[in-house]
Amino acid sequence: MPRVVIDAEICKGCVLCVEFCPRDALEMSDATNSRGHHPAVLRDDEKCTGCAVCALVCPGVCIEVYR
Amino acid sequence: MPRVVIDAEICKGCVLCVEFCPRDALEMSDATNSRGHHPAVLRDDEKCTGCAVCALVCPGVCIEVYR
Amino acid sequence: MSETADTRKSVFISGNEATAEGGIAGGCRHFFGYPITPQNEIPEYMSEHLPEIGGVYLQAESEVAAINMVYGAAAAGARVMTTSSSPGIALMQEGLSYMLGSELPAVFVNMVRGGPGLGNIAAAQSDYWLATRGAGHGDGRCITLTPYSVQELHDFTAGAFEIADRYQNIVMVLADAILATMMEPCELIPRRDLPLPDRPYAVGPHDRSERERNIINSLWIDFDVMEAVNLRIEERYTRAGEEITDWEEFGSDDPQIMLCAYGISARICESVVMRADEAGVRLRLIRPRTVFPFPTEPIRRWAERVDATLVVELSMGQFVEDVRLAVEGSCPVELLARSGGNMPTPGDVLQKVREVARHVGVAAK
Amino acid sequence: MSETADTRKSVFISGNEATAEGGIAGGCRHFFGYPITPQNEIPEYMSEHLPEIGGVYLQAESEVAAINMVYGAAAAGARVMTTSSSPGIALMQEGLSYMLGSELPAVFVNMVRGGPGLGNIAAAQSDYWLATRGAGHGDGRCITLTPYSVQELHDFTAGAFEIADRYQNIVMVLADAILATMMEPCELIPRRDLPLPDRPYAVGPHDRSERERNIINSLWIDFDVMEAVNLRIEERYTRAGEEITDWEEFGSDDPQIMLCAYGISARICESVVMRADEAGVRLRLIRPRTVFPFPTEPIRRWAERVDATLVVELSMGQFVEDVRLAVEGSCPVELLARSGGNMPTPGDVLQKVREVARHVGVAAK
Amino acid sequence: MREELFMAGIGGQGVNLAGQFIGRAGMDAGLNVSWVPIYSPEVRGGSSTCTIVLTDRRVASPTSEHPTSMVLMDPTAARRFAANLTTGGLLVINSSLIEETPKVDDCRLLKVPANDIAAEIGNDRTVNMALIGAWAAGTEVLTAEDVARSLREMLPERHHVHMPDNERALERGAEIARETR
Amino acid sequence: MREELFMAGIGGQGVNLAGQFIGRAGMDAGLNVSWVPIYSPEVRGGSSTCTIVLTDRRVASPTSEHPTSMVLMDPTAARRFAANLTTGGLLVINSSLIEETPKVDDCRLLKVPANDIAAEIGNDRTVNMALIGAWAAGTEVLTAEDVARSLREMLPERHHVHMPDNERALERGAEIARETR
Amino acid sequence: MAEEKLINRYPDALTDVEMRYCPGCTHGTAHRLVAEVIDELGVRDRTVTIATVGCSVFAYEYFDTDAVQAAHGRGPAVATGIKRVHPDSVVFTYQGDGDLASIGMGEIVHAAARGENFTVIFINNAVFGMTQGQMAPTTLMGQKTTTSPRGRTAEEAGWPIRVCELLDTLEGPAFIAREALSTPQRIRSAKRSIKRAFETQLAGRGFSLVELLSSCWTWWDMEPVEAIYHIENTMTEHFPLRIFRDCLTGQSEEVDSNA
Amino acid sequence: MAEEKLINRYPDALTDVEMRYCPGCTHGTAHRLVAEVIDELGVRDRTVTIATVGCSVFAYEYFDTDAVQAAHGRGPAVATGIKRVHPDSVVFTYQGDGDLASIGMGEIVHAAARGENFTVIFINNAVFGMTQGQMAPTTLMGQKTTTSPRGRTAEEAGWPIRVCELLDTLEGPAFIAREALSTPQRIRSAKRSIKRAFETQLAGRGFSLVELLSSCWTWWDMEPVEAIYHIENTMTEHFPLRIFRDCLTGQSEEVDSNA
Ligand SMILES: Cc1ncc(C[n+]2csc(CCOP(=O)(O)OP(=O)(O)O)c2C)c(N)n1
Ligand SMILES: Cc1ncc(C[n+]2csc(CCOP(=O)(O)OP(=O)(O)O)c2C)c(N)n1
Ligand code: SF4
Ligand code: SF4
Ligand code: SF4
Ligand code: SF4
Repeated sequence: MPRVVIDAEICKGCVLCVEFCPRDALEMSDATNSRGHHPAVLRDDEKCTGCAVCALVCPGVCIEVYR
Repeated sequence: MPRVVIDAEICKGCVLCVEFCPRDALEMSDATNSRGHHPAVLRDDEKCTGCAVCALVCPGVCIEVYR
Repeated sequence: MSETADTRKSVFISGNEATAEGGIAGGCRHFFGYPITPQNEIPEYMSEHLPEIGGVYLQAESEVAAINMVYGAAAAGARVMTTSSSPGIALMQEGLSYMLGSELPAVFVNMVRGGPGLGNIAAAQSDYWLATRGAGHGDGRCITLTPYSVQELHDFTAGAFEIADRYQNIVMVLADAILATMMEPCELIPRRDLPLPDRPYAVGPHDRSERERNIINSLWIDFDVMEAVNLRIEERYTRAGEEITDWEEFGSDDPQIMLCAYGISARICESVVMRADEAGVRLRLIRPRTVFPFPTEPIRRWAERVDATLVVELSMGQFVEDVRLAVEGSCPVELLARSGGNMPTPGDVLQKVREVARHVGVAAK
Repeated sequence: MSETADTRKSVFISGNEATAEGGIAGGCRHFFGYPITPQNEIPEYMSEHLPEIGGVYLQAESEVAAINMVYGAAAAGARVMTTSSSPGIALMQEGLSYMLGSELPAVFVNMVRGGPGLGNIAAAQSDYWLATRGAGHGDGRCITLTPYSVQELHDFTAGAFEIADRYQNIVMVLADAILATMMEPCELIPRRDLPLPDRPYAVGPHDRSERERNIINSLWIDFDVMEAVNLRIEERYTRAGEEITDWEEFGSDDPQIMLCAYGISARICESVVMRADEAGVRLRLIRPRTVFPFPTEPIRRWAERVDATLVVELSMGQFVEDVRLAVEGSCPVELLARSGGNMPTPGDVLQKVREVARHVGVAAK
Repeated sequence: MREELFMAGIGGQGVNLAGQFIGRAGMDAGLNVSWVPIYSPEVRGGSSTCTIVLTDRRVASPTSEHPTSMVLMDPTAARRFAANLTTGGLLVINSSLIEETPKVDDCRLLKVPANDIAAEIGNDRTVNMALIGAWAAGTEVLTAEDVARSLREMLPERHHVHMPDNERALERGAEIARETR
Repeated sequence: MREELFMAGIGGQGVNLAGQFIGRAGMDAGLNVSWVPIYSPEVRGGSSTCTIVLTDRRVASPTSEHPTSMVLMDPTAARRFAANLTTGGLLVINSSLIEETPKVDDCRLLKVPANDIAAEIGNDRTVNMALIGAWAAGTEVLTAEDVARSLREMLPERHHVHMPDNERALERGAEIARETR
Repeated sequence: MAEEKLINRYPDALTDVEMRYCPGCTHGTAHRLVAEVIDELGVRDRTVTIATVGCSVFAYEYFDTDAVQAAHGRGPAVATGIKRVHPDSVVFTYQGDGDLASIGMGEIVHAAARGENFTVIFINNAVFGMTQGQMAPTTLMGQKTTTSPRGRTAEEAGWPIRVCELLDTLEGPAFIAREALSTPQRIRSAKRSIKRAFETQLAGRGFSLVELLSSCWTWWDMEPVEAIYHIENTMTEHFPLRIFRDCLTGQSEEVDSNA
Repeated sequence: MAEEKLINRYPDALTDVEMRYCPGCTHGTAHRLVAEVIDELGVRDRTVTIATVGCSVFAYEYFDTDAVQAAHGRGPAVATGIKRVHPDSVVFTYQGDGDLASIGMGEIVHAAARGENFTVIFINNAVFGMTQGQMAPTTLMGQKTTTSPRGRTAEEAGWPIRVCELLDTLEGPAFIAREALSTPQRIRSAKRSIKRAFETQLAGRGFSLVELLSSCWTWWDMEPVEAIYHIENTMTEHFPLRIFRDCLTGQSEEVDSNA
């Protein structure tokens, strides 16, 4: 099953991945990382197809996609 | 009758007026002016139509044409 | 955050904004500049305010263009200024030289940052030579004012236009990143419509029956004419030395050690003078408010009475040369130099005072 | 008109050509420059010769571009130079500062002309501060060599590359329009393929297993790091002061008046020393061949033995400050300053020598 | 009298603005004042610090080696700066974020749970207010009212809707200071 | 021994080149020499002057206040410069163009009809040669042959066809000098 | 279950230094794309990055290559110097619109005219980001910036410059393209052009430049996502996306956003 | 006999200082045309001439108007400063190709992009005349100059820049034309464009520029007349004559050489 790993410490919470995920599989977490940002997280394992669009648009270079 | 007055002291002898005179009415003088240039002179009064092409091409701004 | 009013009024304002408003109060209606930290608030302030009062703000494509626009505007008779920080001022050197050669007045502000190169955006005083010895090639120099507070930034900038006009020369206001960004109370000089001084040399539409054509130029093929320009400029500098040399003194009337510092360093030294008893040494601070012309005479006078002089500067030894030239061997001159954004604390200076005292045999705690 | 040969050989050659050939002899294989009178023969010579020996001549679009090309080439490890005259050098000030901040070696030549502004194309020495105090913003300075003959132009330019490498600093060869255009006999240093010194800092294709990546940079946000750069640079200057300070002395061993002059002025003063008996005053000329580092020590030494010092310069009083800083009050220092292309004749200087002698009570004819 | 207040936090916590309010309040109270920021190069994030001097003599040096009081708003600031406090100085920390109270001998410590207070008030922007309220009451150089007044003067009209929240936060901070005494 | 030769004329007369030949010849003769031009800003036309120093000591100043000899090639140069000649110096003038001989007391005057000589030889470019031939024979610092030799060295191969003309002009000038003595 | 595979390796050509851009700033995206291209072409150890002055000034910390930090606007001159010393190096400048199109106009035009064989990554975000959002030569008409507080007007400040079109009048450039860092498709297209540009350089064909329409939401006063749509919907109107010149294919074509 | 009339009055806008150009140098022709236009428009006393650095540096002595001598390449910045102070003045810069297209590229592009309301007379003679004939950005391929002694090659120095085409990509310019100072017809056409450019300025329409292909026979190593034919036959090949833009007519057209 495809898997998305978001580095929550590096993520700056810009929301771009959430916006552009074609399957609406991501969301912003309520938690704050040590820099004060709310990182993105995978909302729904099922939806993710591992298309890596999130990684493509992520300016933080903090998403790894496994398939 | 048309008349061309060339200021022989200012003329730098570049030959442009002679070259472009449509009636071949000008020529370069053998005399030297005080700067060491051979000035242009009217060769042939008869030929000049007062078209002022000589003045148009003269970079020295030293030709007056009367008509 | 500025407030404009008919009467002088204290506002709590940053050095950058006080400088911009000082320019306006001094009659500046034309500003050409290129952004650079730590003085961005000045062009921003000008872009906001100048158009409102019929002035012109234009963002130049570079500092090189900016100085040449200033040159054009000054040639056209305007009261004009630009502001920048170290690398930007370095880029203006050719243009400054043209303005000096053409004997045009204008006001420049340099909010010095750490260098060389891109350096950093912290406070430094390492453009001292660039200001006092610079102005590009040739013998021209910038009349250089060294404010040490937000109030002085405002006042000196406003006053600089008069000086520039009087000597038909560039006036450089030399400050630093801290003065630029700090906030302090400042009494603002009210804005008013200042009549432009007569500028018989300026170019622009005119009536030939009233004056001959004007030419602004710095090209003089004839050696004697060129030399005459230099002598005329030199003569103005001599006159400026007599008329506008400015400094402040603070501390003991019977000092053992003279402190010399300008700008932000002088504020540290003020603190030191206020704590002089901690070192048990009598101190007097001489703080130049102009560094070109330089207050040679008071420094020389005190140098003959003290046991030593300590210079504090945020550069590796630039200002100290002018002090040495003034002291001319009358007493030892030592230097406390920091750079790169680092500043000595008053404690550091006191420490150095003790050291100097030891070197010259003054009894210190 | 140059002749290249395996052995040193005297040729009759202009200062500009000798400078260009000096660069080549010093190992320069990359030249970036922008034409400006009175040194056009240098880029012309380079455009003719460098491609023939596998080097690169590139005419930059401006002096600003030229200095930044030099910066790039120096970052890439090349022996590189550029040459210009006053306004062009003024335009390079920001770039010079970057090079100093990045601690890159390169050689610059300034054939000084009259200023300020467009000025004229005659000989002047009014870029003394630009050379010794300039290099843009920040505390960096150019090591400055002052040749006084075509031979020295050649030799100093050739030698400048070694010095630049040794101190990882810019070396400026400071001359003037006369030295640039005059012809004299000159022994040319033979061209050879000089091995480049090791440049572990240089960027370019590499093998990561052999070295880490290299970064050329002058941006140091951290105050301490930035200050460390300045201290490192300062330390090199101190070392240069000990190692390469250079000057020549000429004249009486028991002088009454010391003459100080460099470059073309020093040649006039040589004539004066040769005619010293006309004035009936014993003269000694101290002629710095480096002005940064400055020969403070010999000047100071003689200052303590003479009755007065006379400085001759083709500027309004720049070089004289360094002399004053060296003399530090040990004897009166007077100045003969000409500018704008004008030069004092030996007769003028002799006249001034008499005047100085009178001021200080030396019996002169 | 010379108070040297040092404030530090991370971008977005309003460190500089709070410092400016204090500076302005000091000026209005007839003191000589200065406010000096030190920015870090990043546009956003990074640490943010400023120094305010309030004195009845010359301000002279506007920076401070050993501040007489400090307001520290995040753990990094607490770790980096607390030790610089002058002996016997006032240390105000944002205890909502700073879990590990910095060890500073011989100081007056005020722990202000500023984020919690702001949350209570329901206005994220008041974190800095609670802290400077505590500072004001702690030093007694200015009153919380002085600060509130300068706030009103300096804030653009459109932000005045936040004044009640700001005042409540200031007051809560001041209360904590008074309680701690 | 120190000879300071000043030469002046208008652009195109070959003033500078002639000066360089003398300089080079001096060098080859084992003297210390220098050649200094002063250009006027115009690309063409305008006056052209240079100073050559030939000496067995240091050259030192390469310019001259009162030259020991002068070669003046046109009326303007004659008017402007002749008076600077040192007392007893050698004055060589191009009498083809300079109608009014400059009044210089106590000098050795050589009138060389250089343009006429060049016209005789049939080579316009030899005007300068006749003059420096006269100068050489007049001063005896160098011989006309010295100058001819330096010419051969300095001129590019393709100009060597002119050498006979040049040598004739040099010799004619020298003759006039010898006759005048 | 098949073995799990990482499909987007963190580029070798990026260091692990965390980039200090604002959240959502497309400088980060641009860095990643360039680094991926360097990886794919296998040229990391002959690459020299020219960091210029702007928010990307620290590019020398982010790209794991040799690097030179150039003065504001002078990247192309510095690149020229390096490339003339090491023709076998792979050199790219990374320049903002302030850097390239304002102060650096002379240098970029001349490097392009000379056909210098290096690559320019040109980040057009229509403002000066680093110095707090002043007007740039690419600022759109009417756009508010900190130095055009009432919006850019032609009277005060003229019209925005289209750099690709300007350089396309020269004979020196071998590859010129304008792309946008907006939607996923655009980002893919941008990467293709970046690769093409580096390939042009590797083929020794001369100057190559890729303009990337980018976001600076911080100074545009927008949310990061909103800014992406601003690029897509507003910026592309004034700055049409296009491959202006490709010496390798001889083509000039509109960028196909759905490719 | 009818009364004799002088049909080509010496322009009022020229002083009687003799111009120090080489014999046959078309700088003189350009000066005369500009002066005639100033006369015809009756604007001499509000005109400010910006002399730049090149053989025409003494333009301030030749034009009988107010004048400012600008640093090399910076004429457009200086003109901007003046025009922003005196919008009612008539300002023109007179710039060579070294001045305008080499060191001054940044300033000309930006003045044009801003649509600054002044006129540029751009003398393109394909070399740096004043400094003794070095290569210019407009030097033709293969052309020998003192710094391209073996002829200009693309490898060493790239390709010549076409300034009009470059500026024609901007929105700021209101009038752009390239003319040639070669044959009498061309000179007449050049004058029409110069007049048009000044009229554009007088109408407040913004930036206007006339490029004049000119001779520098001295450094081309030709006779003056030969150089004129070189302009006509060779230069115009690389630099096509054209009115690129005329805001007053809305037209863009080839220059009709027989008009
Ligand atoms: C000579 C000089 N002038 C000005 C500056 C200040 N400065 C730094 S970055 C910058 C503009 C950056 O804008 P841009 O190139 O668009 O990059 P961005 O920050 O938007 O990515 C300026 C003007 C400088 N560092 N050096
Ligand atoms: C800053 C600076 N750099 C270089 C020069 C030298 N310089 C004077 S004129 C010129 C080029 C002139 O060429 P162009 O503009 O084409 O005019 P032309 O002489 O051909 O008419 C140069 C490089 C200078 N005066 N100032
Ligand atoms: S795009 Fe990247 S930085 Fe932005 S929220 Fe998603 S993971 Fe975080
Ligand atoms: S065109 Fe003019 S300068 Fe040339 S020869 Fe004819 S009159 Fe003389
Ligand atoms: S200021 Fe703009 S360009 Fe700079 S990092 Fe932030 S969003 Fe990016
Ligand atoms: S050098 Fe060329 S441009 Fe200059 S005046 Fe002579 S012909 Fe004209």
